[in-house]
Amino acid sequence: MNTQASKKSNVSKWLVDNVIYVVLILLVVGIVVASPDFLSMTNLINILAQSSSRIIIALGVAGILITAGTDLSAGRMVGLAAVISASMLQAGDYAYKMYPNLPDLPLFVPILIAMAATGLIAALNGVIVSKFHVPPFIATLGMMIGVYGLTSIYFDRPPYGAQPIGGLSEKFTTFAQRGIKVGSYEFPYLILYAIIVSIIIWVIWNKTQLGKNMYAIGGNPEAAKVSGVNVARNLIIIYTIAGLLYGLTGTLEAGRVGSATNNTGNMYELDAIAACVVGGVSLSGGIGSVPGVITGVLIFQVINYGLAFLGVSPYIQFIVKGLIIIVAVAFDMRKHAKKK
Amino acid sequence: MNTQASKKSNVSKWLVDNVIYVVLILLVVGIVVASPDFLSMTNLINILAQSSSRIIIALGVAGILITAGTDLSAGRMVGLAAVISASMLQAGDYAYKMYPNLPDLPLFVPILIAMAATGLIAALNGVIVSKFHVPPFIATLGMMIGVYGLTSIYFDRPPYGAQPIGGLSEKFTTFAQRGIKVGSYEFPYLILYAIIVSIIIWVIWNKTQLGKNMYAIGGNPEAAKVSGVNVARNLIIIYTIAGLLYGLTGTLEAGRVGSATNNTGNMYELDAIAACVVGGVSLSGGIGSVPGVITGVLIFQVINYGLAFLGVSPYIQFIVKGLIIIVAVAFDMRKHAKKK
Amino acid sequence: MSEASSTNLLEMLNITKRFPGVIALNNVSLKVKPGSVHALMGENGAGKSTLMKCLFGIYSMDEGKILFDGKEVSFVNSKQALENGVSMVHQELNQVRQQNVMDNLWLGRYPKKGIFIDEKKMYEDTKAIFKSLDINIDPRSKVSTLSVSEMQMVEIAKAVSYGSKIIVMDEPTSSLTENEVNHLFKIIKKLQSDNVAIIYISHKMEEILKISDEVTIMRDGQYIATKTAKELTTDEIIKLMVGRDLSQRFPAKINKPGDMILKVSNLTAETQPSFVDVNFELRKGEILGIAGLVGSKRTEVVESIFGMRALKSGAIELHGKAVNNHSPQHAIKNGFALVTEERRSTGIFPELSISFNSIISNMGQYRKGPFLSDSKVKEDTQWVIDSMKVKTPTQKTSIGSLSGGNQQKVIIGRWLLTKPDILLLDEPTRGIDVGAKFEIYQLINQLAADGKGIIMISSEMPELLGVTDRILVMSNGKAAGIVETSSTSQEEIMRLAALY
Amino acid sequence: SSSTSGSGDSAGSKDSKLPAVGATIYKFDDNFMSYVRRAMENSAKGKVNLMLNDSQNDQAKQIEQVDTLIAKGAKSLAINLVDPKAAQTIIDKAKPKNIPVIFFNKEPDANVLAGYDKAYYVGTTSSESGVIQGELIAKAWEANKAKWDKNGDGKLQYVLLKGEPGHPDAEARTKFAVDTVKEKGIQVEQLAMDTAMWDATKATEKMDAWLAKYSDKIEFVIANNDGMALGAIASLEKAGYFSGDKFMPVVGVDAIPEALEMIEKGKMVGTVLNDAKNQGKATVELATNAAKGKDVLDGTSWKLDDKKAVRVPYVEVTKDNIQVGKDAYK
Ligand SMILES: Nc1ncnc2c1ncn2[C@@H]1O[C@H](COP(=O)(O)OP(=O)(O)OP(=O)(O)O)[C@@H](O)[C@H]1O
Ligand SMILES: Nc1ncnc2c1ncn2[C@@H]1O[C@H](COP(=O)(O)OP(=O)(O)OP(=O)(O)O)[C@@H](O)[C@H]1O
Ligand SMILES: [Mg+2]
Ligand SMILES: [Mg+2]
Repeated sequence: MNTQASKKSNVSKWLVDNVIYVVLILLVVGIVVASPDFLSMTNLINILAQSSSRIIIALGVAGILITAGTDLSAGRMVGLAAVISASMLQAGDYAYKMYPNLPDLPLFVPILIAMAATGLIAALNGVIVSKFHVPPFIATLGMMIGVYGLTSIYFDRPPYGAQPIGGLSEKFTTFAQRGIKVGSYEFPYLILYAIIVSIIIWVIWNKTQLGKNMYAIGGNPEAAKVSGVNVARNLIIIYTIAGLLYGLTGTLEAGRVGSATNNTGNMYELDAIAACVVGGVSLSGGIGSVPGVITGVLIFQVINYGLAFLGVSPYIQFIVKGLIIIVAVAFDMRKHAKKK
Repeated sequence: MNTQASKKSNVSKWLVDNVIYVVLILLVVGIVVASPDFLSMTNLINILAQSSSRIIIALGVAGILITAGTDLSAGRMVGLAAVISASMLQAGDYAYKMYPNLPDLPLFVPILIAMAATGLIAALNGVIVSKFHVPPFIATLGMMIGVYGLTSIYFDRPPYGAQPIGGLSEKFTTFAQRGIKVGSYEFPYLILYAIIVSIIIWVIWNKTQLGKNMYAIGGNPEAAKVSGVNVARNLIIIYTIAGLLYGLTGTLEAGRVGSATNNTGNMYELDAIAACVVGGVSLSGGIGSVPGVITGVLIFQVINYGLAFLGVSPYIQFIVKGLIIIVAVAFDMRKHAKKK
Repeated sequence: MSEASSTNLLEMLNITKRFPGVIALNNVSLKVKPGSVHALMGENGAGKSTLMKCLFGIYSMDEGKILFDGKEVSFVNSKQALENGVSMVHQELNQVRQQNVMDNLWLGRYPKKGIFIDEKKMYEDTKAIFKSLDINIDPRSKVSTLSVSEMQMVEIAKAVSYGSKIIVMDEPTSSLTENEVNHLFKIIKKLQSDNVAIIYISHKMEEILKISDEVTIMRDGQYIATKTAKELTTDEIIKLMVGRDLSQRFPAKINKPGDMILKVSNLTAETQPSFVDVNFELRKGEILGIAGLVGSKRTEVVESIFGMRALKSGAIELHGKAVNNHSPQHAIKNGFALVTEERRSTGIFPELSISFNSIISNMGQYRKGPFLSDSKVKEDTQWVIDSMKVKTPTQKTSIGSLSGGNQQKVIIGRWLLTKPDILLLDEPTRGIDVGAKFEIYQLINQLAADGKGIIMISSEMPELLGVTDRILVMSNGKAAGIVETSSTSQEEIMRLAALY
Repeated sequence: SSSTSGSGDSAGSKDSKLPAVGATIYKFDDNFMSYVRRAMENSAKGKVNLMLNDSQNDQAKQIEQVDTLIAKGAKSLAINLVDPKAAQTIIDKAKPKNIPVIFFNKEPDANVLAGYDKAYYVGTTSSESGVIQGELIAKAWEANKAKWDKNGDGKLQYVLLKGEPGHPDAEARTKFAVDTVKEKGIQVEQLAMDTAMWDATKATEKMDAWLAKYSDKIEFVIANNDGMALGAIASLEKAGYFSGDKFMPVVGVDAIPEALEMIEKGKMVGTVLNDAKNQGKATVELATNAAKGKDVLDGTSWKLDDKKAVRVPYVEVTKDNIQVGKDAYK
């Protein structure tokens, strides 16, 4: 009410909102202290590039989390998309092609097919959740198991059986592995894709009716219904958008690694959900922001990359990673510890 | 309030509560139609025995779910307990003993040590959740990663390195693999253990203050707090009990399989959570019953066993399993489809 | 001060409490005598609930001290407060809906036999308490099956059952009907005779002077005055609360009902028991009240009109044309708006901003191509804040941190933005202070004068008599009659309400 | 008195006249095992009713599948263990019912095998793939030392991508590959070793970090399987390797088609082929004989060694003998 109070509130709100950024900075500082040569352009580019496809999947998952849902099938959909797009983008002269007679397709065709497949499955998730009232956890758990079966059937086919789908065409690997040369550095296109997707999602969340409805559904579904929000339709759209993002992620993963198997994407959903929560998305819905999600993913990737870079022994890596996740969120949660 | 209304509500409540039992029966009938020889004592015993350790872990997870929490670290704790108990229960003459000089311990010592370890870790989960206000999803995700690291370090030790811990003493394998002979059948002790644990947990949930508090904390934590319930202490105890159950499960798994690795128990938590939800435990807390959880586990196990028994091809099994989970819960959820 | 403490049971001295961005309590004092009913009055957001939460150990105060029974106390949690003779009926219903009545009543202090809970004792003790308070609820019924007023009575019984020296009642009557209010007053009198002190918070003026011995008034987190009830009148209380004269409780009527716009005929709900065969008409510019006892299905009638519930039969005609509201969405499109009864569960988005809460029903208006126009959103939010006089630091403040009354104002503002033809209001002034009530009545009046049709459910008889043109009285799911407000009486309405 | 129903009525079988053989694969979509599986299916056609199960890398699940197979009336079992130490438990289930067990691909302890007269093993020794990978590394290093020893210190500086920690293959390959190189008298230095969980994506990312940290100090990349080797190659390519004269020796295990392609393109030095066809064939032939109550070697050309094992050797695959690898996929 009075300006002094609101100014104070702004400052404290700023601090509260920025705990996760502080965590990120502290992490980087910590690693740099342990190994000063961590501070290099190459490492920065590597971390950003590795975060890129994770940001895309995390943004999809985040939308669903904001509606108070969850998506355990995200990782398996990434796998499905990876396998589909890789199978259609093998180099013409590759000896072990899945479709030996497939002509050389323009890049966007397999990508769109993969995205359509995952979009459709995700829409089905949305229908199951919103029309049949199956809790999202169960709906997407069932879908996670089912999609894995589907992917495996597609993947494990004669003549070559369960072999990684490799021999990807050069235009595909260029699309996912190369970048823009700036001086002696190459900024991967991947980063660019993540930025574009982030902007689009930011606009949807903040500037469109769909975005407002998404927050409303997560914040109070009953109130949303009374306020005239078509909850089912909006949920289905939000799940579908997530599915499209998984499809894109899957394609990029196949291209980035140069091959795909039915296990590609396994457990990505857990990382994505965790990154969202670390980034301030509330699992009970209604709260979350695009910069938060991006920061969450970066925190995870800095941990992953940093520990490998430091050469920490694998077992210790697990322990340290587990600890950092808990401590970071505990730190962040102090804002909710009701100031009594 | 008026008797007619409450009678009607009783009947409808009975039906609503029993949808899952109907699902279970339908499943069995379906499998029997497909393959009449499914209906045998051997299959029944097999399914019950296979469900036993899953029931124990599921009951631990269910308690936490009822407080509106979750536990992703359950599976990894099972692994830790399995490795600990196996390492202390190797046969005296086994060539690759982890502790070559360890005397022959009475069975209960390693079991108690394993349970103490997981109980302690679970208590830590409880502290992190209740005192530091870290959302259970994140707290236990961090713990899941950390415990895996811990188990691996314990497991991967000189002189033999990361080798499965085998050569278990006969008293241990008897404890977990044998049973009571009745006529030509052998009823595994495992079933007995599961029954005993179920009864204990049923008593705790329904007859003690802790149990009532558990439901209250999950149903409305504010109400519990203002009524003078020490929410933090109760949560810590509930997590600890779950931890003890994971410890027991881990020991039984090691004994049942005859060996243990750091991968034992991987992903058990997901199956346990899913079984709880199928069995009517609400992920938003406050709702759940012991018979429900048991039925949920049995449904899963009948699916698993039944599909394998029918000889359904493995990849198709995934698809069918995913479908059944979704359909069963959709069926069950009709009670919530607000009949307005 | 030391002299005073010998006569007072409770002294809260110079309490200050700050929240991020808000000073909720600024140097507030409160002194309560044993065996007295001490009313705590103030507008929405004055800090009444916050003060009580500081006492009860839910919040810790930043400054000040509390003397209770002669000793300085500072409860760190509710358990301590309860154990030391302070109990509280909370403003928001705090119950575990999945559990039964007696589980809720004994939560935190179950009777035990060894390590097990003594269910039999629990049942009998509950029965005994209910009997002594003349409450007729089965201790074994699930809380979720109770009506809101029954839940409230259970809460009151629970607070009483601690045998405390002081009981705080934060708006205990906001969801009670006349009969139950009288019932509560009887309970309070009985407690008084046992030398129990009551701190009583309410926005219902009639109650305050009826039962209280002393009144403390707060405004904007500040202490204003403490007076004995005898030396006060309603108008004086209002003046102290609002800080200015408020000569009337109800604004002069300026609306002139015109032609019929809404005709409801033979409306029967799909799922019974519910309402049957409800008929009424609503004219342009008319305010139609709906009276009835709790459980008379008033809420279900308006929710059905708004498309939230399925109808078995009946017709709704708007401007002479049949409308079919399958869902709130259709209803909104057809020009209906509904302010629901339960603000917390179906009204607000607690974590989200005032801006968001204002515009959510009216999103179509802000679309510029695929996007939303920020400036228009800002403009409309400001309109809600200004015209509804919402007390808030910014548009971005989350609605959950506002006081209940201010939340309600935002919700009404939300619906006014949709420019409805028919405005359905279900207990629109529940938990709202007199000043704000007056503003809302004025608004309703103005809207009617602008030619809108208004239906307003209320359990407050004076309000219905003061604001409406006609009153439909519901009784047990049936329309018991429609009366002209100008020529009816409280007695006639009560008689109709009890007809079936 | 067995509780299982009489002979020849196993549910869901296409041809209930054939003897039933119950089989478990430790993980259906394992590159190598998918070939073994195909070989098994081919050999079984028309001779035996092969009931295949996917143990999903979970030993507890496999134990349960064995229960199911016995309940379904399997006359013999062909078991690809998840965890080699669990063999005793499986024997404990089969022995009372007098059901023969053919373990394949993952070798149980010799004394366990010796404890049941109807238990046999078909496959290799787990350590052998590591040993052959080590020999391959040593040979290649000696041949190209001049070019590959970038810092000229005579030591082989390597990074190692390990499979899932605790997985018997991961552990054996890690240990024996490096030990074998050392035994050949080559000095080695481990720059980094980390688990990529058999996963190409994780391997790419670990390799990214290592390249950033060690850049041209790395002289050799050893991967526990071809999948991770491919992941490492993707990272190396991004860093400019394999174009111009920038080269990095990479080795894996499995000889998957994609790896053969990489070897041909010169992006990979070599891999180790496990003879899937013969492993699958031998397993089914022994299991079929066992199911019929015949001597397991009856009518076959296989030989048992002193540990009741039929040994099918690993083969190293490099550019020189690439056809051996390709033939495996014919
Ligand atoms: N947890 C909180 N966080 C931030 N601000 C709060 C919190 N609780 C209360 N406030 C603020 O403190 C002030 C006093 O609120 P309080 O609930 O005590 O009012 P009240 O007098 O009880 O009003 P009402 O009659 O509407 O219940 C309000 O401005 C409110 O917004
Ligand atoms: N037994 C019950 N179980 C669940 N909800 C109930 C039950 N009885 C009533 N309700 C809910 O309480 C609300 C009020 O019910 P009802 O329409 O019967 O009362 P009312 O006459 O509108 O009273 P008021 O307007 O004072 O709330 C409705 O939303 C209804 O769904
Ligand atoms: Mg209040
Ligand atoms: Mg060197």
